[in-house]
Amino acid sequence: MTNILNEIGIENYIFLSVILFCIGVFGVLYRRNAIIVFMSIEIMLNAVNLLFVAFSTYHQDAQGQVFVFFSMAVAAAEVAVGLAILVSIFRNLGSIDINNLKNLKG
Amino acid sequence: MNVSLLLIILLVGAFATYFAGDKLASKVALLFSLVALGTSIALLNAYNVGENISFFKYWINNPSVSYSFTADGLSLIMLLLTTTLTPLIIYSSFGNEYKNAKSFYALILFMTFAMSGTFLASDGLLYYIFWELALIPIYFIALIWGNGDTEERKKAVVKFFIYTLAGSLFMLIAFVYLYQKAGSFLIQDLHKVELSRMEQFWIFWAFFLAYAIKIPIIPFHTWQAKVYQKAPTVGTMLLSGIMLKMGLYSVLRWQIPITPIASKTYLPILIGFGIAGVIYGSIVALRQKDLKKLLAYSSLAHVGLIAAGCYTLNIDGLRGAVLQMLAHGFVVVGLFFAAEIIYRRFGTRTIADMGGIRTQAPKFASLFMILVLASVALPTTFNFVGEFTVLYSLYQINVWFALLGGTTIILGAYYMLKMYQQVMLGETNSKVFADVNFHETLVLVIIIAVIFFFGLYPRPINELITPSLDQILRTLNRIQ
Amino acid sequence: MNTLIAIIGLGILCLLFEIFDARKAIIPIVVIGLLAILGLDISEYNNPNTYYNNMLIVGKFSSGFSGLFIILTIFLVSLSHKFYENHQTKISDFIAIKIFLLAGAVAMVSFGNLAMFFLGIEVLSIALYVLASSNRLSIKSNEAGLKYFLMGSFASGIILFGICLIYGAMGSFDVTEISELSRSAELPIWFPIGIVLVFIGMLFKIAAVPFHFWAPDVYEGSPALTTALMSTLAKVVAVATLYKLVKTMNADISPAFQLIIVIVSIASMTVGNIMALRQVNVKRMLAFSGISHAGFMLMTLLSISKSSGTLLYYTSAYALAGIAAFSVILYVCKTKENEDITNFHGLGKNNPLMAAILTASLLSMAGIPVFGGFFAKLFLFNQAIQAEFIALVIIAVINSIISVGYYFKLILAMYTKEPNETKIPTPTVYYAVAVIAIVLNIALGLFPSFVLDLL
Amino acid sequence: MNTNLALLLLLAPFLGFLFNIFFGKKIGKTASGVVGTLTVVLSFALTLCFFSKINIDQQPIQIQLFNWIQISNFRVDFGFLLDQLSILWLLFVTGIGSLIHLYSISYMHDDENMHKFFAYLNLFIFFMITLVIGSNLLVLFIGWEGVGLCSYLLIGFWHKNQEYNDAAKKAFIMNRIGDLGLLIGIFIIGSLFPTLDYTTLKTAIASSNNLDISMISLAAFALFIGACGKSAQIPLYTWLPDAMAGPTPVSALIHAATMVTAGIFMITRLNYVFDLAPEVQNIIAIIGAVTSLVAATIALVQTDIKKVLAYSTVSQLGLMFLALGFGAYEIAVFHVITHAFFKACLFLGSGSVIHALHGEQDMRRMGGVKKVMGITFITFLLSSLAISGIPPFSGFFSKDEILMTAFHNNIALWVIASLASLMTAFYMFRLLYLTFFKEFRGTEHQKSHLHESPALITFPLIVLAILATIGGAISLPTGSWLNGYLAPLFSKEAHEAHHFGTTEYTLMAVAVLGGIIGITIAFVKYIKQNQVPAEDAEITGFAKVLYNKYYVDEIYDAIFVKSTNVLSRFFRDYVETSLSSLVFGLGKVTNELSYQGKKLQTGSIGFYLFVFVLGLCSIVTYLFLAQ
Repeated sequence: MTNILNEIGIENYIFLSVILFCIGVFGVLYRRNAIIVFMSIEIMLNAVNLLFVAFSTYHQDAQGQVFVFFSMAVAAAEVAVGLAILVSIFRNLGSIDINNLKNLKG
Repeated sequence: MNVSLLLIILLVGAFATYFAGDKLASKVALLFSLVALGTSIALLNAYNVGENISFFKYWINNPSVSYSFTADGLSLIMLLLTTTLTPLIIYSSFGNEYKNAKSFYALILFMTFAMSGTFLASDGLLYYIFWELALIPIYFIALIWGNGDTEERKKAVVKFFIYTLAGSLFMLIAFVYLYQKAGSFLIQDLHKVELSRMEQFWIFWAFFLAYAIKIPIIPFHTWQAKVYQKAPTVGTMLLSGIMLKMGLYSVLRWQIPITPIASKTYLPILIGFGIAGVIYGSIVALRQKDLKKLLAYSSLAHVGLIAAGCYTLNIDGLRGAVLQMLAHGFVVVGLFFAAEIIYRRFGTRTIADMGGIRTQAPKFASLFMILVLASVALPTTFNFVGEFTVLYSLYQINVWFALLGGTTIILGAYYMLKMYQQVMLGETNSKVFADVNFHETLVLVIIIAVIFFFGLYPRPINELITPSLDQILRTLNRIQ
Repeated sequence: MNTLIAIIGLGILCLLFEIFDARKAIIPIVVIGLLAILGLDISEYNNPNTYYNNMLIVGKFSSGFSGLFIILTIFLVSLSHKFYENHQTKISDFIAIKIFLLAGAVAMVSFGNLAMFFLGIEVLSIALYVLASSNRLSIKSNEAGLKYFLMGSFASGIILFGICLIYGAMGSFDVTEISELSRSAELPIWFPIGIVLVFIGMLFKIAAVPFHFWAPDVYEGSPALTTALMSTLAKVVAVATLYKLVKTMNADISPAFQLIIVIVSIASMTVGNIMALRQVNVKRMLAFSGISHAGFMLMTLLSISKSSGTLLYYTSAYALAGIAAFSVILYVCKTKENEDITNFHGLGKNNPLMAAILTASLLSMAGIPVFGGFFAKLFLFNQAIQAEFIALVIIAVINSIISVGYYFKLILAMYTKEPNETKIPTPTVYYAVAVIAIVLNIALGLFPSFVLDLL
Repeated sequence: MNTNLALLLLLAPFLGFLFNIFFGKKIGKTASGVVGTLTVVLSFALTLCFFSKINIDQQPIQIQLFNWIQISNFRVDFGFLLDQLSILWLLFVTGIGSLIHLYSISYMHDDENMHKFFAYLNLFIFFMITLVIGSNLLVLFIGWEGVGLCSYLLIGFWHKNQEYNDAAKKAFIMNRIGDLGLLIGIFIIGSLFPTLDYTTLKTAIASSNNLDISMISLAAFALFIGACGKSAQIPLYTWLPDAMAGPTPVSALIHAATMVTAGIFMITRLNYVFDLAPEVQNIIAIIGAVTSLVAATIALVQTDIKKVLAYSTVSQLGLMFLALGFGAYEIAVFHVITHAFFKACLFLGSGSVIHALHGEQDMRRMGGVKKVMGITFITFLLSSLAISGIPPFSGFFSKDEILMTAFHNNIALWVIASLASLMTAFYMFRLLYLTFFKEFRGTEHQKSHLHESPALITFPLIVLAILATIGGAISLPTGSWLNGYLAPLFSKEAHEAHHFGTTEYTLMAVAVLGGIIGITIAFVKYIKQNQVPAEDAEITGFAKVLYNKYYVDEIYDAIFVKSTNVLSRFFRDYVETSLSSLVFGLGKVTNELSYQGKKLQTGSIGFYLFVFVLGLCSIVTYLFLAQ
């Protein structure tokens, strides 16, 4: 495949994923529901994955795509743990609004 | 035989005391301190016959630090002061009951160990380490066995610790900086290193902060009175008798020779500080309600004069300062012990609650009187020798310094006699005051004997210290 | 390499023990195993090597730090026996997690490839999330877990993004290649950004200001043992990794970058110390003190070429003191519901030895002579002055004066207050760990060269 | 040989002191008194040996014991110098000393601490001897401070009474002010010609040709201040009258005969220094004259018998300083000796009266005791005549010499001095009349117990009275033994100058006339018109001012003592506290910061992440701007 990057240009991929990443960041910053915050983090990670793939084609080099698998696996593990924590919180508090989690401060 | 032996003895002594248990602790401590005294006399002897008693061993290669202890006349005399006072101080505490005595006496010995190390170390970092180590035991002694309301005591002691630590940390920076310049912490290399005026000034003030707080020179003295008051008398004796000499010793050993230009430039200011201390301390002492606080301020005044002597940078000043250090060490210990004796009987340190003791305890009255006279530097007492020499050196700088510094003999007489009058004289006190017992008499008599002997015959000390002081002055004047 | 494999093997072994229902044996076996692994690590110290085309670079640096990690883990594992008394069923899991965490740590300091680095971080972090919230029924622990998890994964996202940009600029994950390239060619703008992002992510892991907010809350909320682990092992690992990262990928640090390091380190010291002054919860106080220490450790980055020995020395002194302190805290607060200073009242009377040990470790953290902490600070200052950062050193000194304030608050509480209940029996293991740790710390002080010249 | 004798001479009183301190209580009052006395007598005997020796061969005896203090450019030895001057001084110090010891045995017999009293007296003699025979200024300084200490101990001997203690303290501190001056003088001399030794100093001055006169004058002045302190001259005289709080023998020995003359001794010792500083000598002369007048005026109206004597002492010392000011050292010495005789006698006499009246000291409560106390009265009369300068009593010769010198140098000062001596005659006889003549004005109880004092008291009186009468013989205007004896000490030729012409005789006549006038006025006032001084309340006008000693004490108190105490209180309450709060302040500030900082730690994840991102962005942007 004569790569499409030549037409579109790597920069646009970068911009796209940066935008996605920022969306994720803002999601984390502004949403109060823990699940949605998770999802926002996922968006961040996936934005990065996208960029990885882009770069790997840009460099004609497979490492990037391999790395994506690593990161996806890791993300999955993280989410698993995170959800576990969330469940136990829900058991204790009956809600998953992170605004309720302000007992530790000062 | 070399000086490290003494340190080892003291350290071992500290542990032995701790494991001896509360019953035996005091005796063991006394034993070890006496052994230490013997050792230091033996060391003096070895030094006089020209044996090499210094000790050197590499420790850390980078930055290069070494266990380097050298003893010249100056260190030895300070060492003797320390090891002579320690047994006296320990023995003087026999009258009191301390809870958890084993730690108490162990700490005392440990502090002696640290202070001796400070006097002996000839490697900058080693010296600094001992300097800091000496702080910890006195902190705990004052904190745990001190007297008065706990909260107040805590405040005073913590302030003391942080304040002194703050000072000495700047000294540490100075040392590290010097290390960069000299590539070694050894004092002889530090003496060689050539510093620009600017560097000298910075280093000088860094040192000065540490020493001015420790000595203390006004206006850095605010920790002193309260700590002296709150600490147990043993702690106060250690502080005033030995520890503040560490600062003065360090001025002679480290500060002046390393930063000659700076010390020469600031000479008048520093002497001014010292003399201001003399006058200020004496005047404040006039109106103290607490006996120990009064003595604290008197000692502030005296060390002010000593500091002034150190900074005159002439042989008389240095010699007088050292003599005065020793004299003050003994006298102040004696005076604080007298205060303690009264406390044991009356359970108070408030001057107003005393008076009329002389009729009940003539022996004590006489001993106390002699101490008072010594501290106002009556001729034939050791203090006179020191004070005369220092004042003479001040006169060589400027007659006004001598005049202002000389006010100490007027003001000193004023507050000391006033104190004696209020504490001892007057109508017989309603409370019973048993005269001094054997232990107490022995301690005081020993101190008084020392004071008079060297007051009449200071020559051996002169001969011991003069060469090393000359050496210091030579290093000082290496750059003209 | 073998170290890493062995560790993982040990971890799996732990899980197997669960199956064969031999929980009693776990801890001794693990400790012995770790000791063996320590020996293995030492053997690796002298024959540096690289594995799996530069995935792992085993050398003095990595094996030196791995040794420290292993020692710390030994302590922590031996403490866990008593700690998890009341839920024995979980014990093998907890131990196993710790072992895997150690594996992650070792991977982090011996990475030769950003992939390895990333995996290492994640293994470590995920293990920590689990441990932080391991006390399921306590809402505090849950909150700590969630906070740590959210912010941690956020930081991982940042790191990942950074790695990605670096990759984009260099077309490779291999650190050696990257550093060569970074010197030679003129670089696309996103390479420095990538570096900075990774750097910031690591700053979060070592809890440096302004990325430190999680630390106090998480430390306070997590079970005490986990806090011990975080404040000793985790912090040390993160610092070491950051150091290696900067050293390998960014050897010639630009002045601007230096300035950032200086500012962050000053900010961390100052904020950490000042905030610690008014804390009543000991774990929280130590969290802040940890922040300030992170600031100190950052100073090593300023003379990066020759300060690895200093860093190892500082970290080991700090971590050993921390272990000693925490073993006392664990003992004192075993029966209490919180770790407030009031629980320490009169410890000096109840249990002089423990009080003395805690005092010693605090003095070491405050940097009082003969304890390791003093020499650590000394060497740090020495190098900083060598690199002519005198102002920074002066601020550092002022900070260590402030730090004395809160360290001594605890000491005062132990010695001047009256005990508020009768003394509780001490499990010997706490004694053992505390004593050994503090003795090591003092030994460190007496023979600094031993550790200092390792790297 | 000489060394051992000299040491024995010096140490005998010291041993007496030690013995009395340690065993005095055990061996009982009389015994301790005897021991104390014997030691002094021993010293006196030894002094006599030395005196005879030095009369034969004019050789002064130098004794070096050991090196004491080491100073960079000179060293101070512990040494003694027994020359004409010191031996002369020793003679009357130990002589009168032993008499007064003897007297005290009986006088102090009712005091439970008698052994202490003798210990202190011995110690005083010891220090006085040190002061006198020291071979250099620093050994002199030992004695100088030592006698000060003893006077402190003895003034405050009845230490239960805080007023006495105050008096003692005052004496010590005022002396210390002088001592500082002396010390400064020592410094200057020590640094100018690096030595403090009298003989070497003398040669050094004689030999060196370029002397820094200004510095020497400064030194002389400083030394003079020292002398002022010890010898109670303006402005440092106020301690002496208060010193009368001590037992009467003490007043006789220390505050009349011996210690207060130390200043004159020192100046005479260093005459070669003072000769170089004429302007300082003028100051000395003026101060001396003024002191003598002021003290005399105060003495006019005092009613406490010992106070009168105290002020007369101050006034007489003033006359001596007047002589010193004119460089007539031997005349000053002469007056010192005669004064020692009659003043000691007067004090002891008053003591014997007080003793008889059980401690009554107010002349208004006395009178008419001459009937019962014959011996006391006779001796008292003789000494009074002596002090009033009536020929042929000793006082006449010495005082007349002084007046003559004054006349030859400075008429104004001569007038002042003559006035002073006229007043002296008046108040002495006022004292005499009020005490011994007319009817007894005290209580009946006292009257019933009136008695002549025992022999132990009267014997010294008699001896001293005789000396006071004939003492003038040692330096008659026609051919003075004293001047010849002292000649070796003085560089320039002694004042034999004024050969006797009409002026001299008129002067003598005037002086005698003045004395007689004074006596007559007193006679008219207190015998003829039978007046008795008014009670304190009724005293008015200038008399009140005089009675209150020109309010000098009050003024000093206001200026120096009060201000120091105010300053001290200010320092203690404000400076100290503010300084320490300054240090604490730093801690407080950081604490406050921490308190505020805690608010930042809100616990909200959102906020944390927000700061995180903020930091991230700022760092990135900064790096961009930097590049």
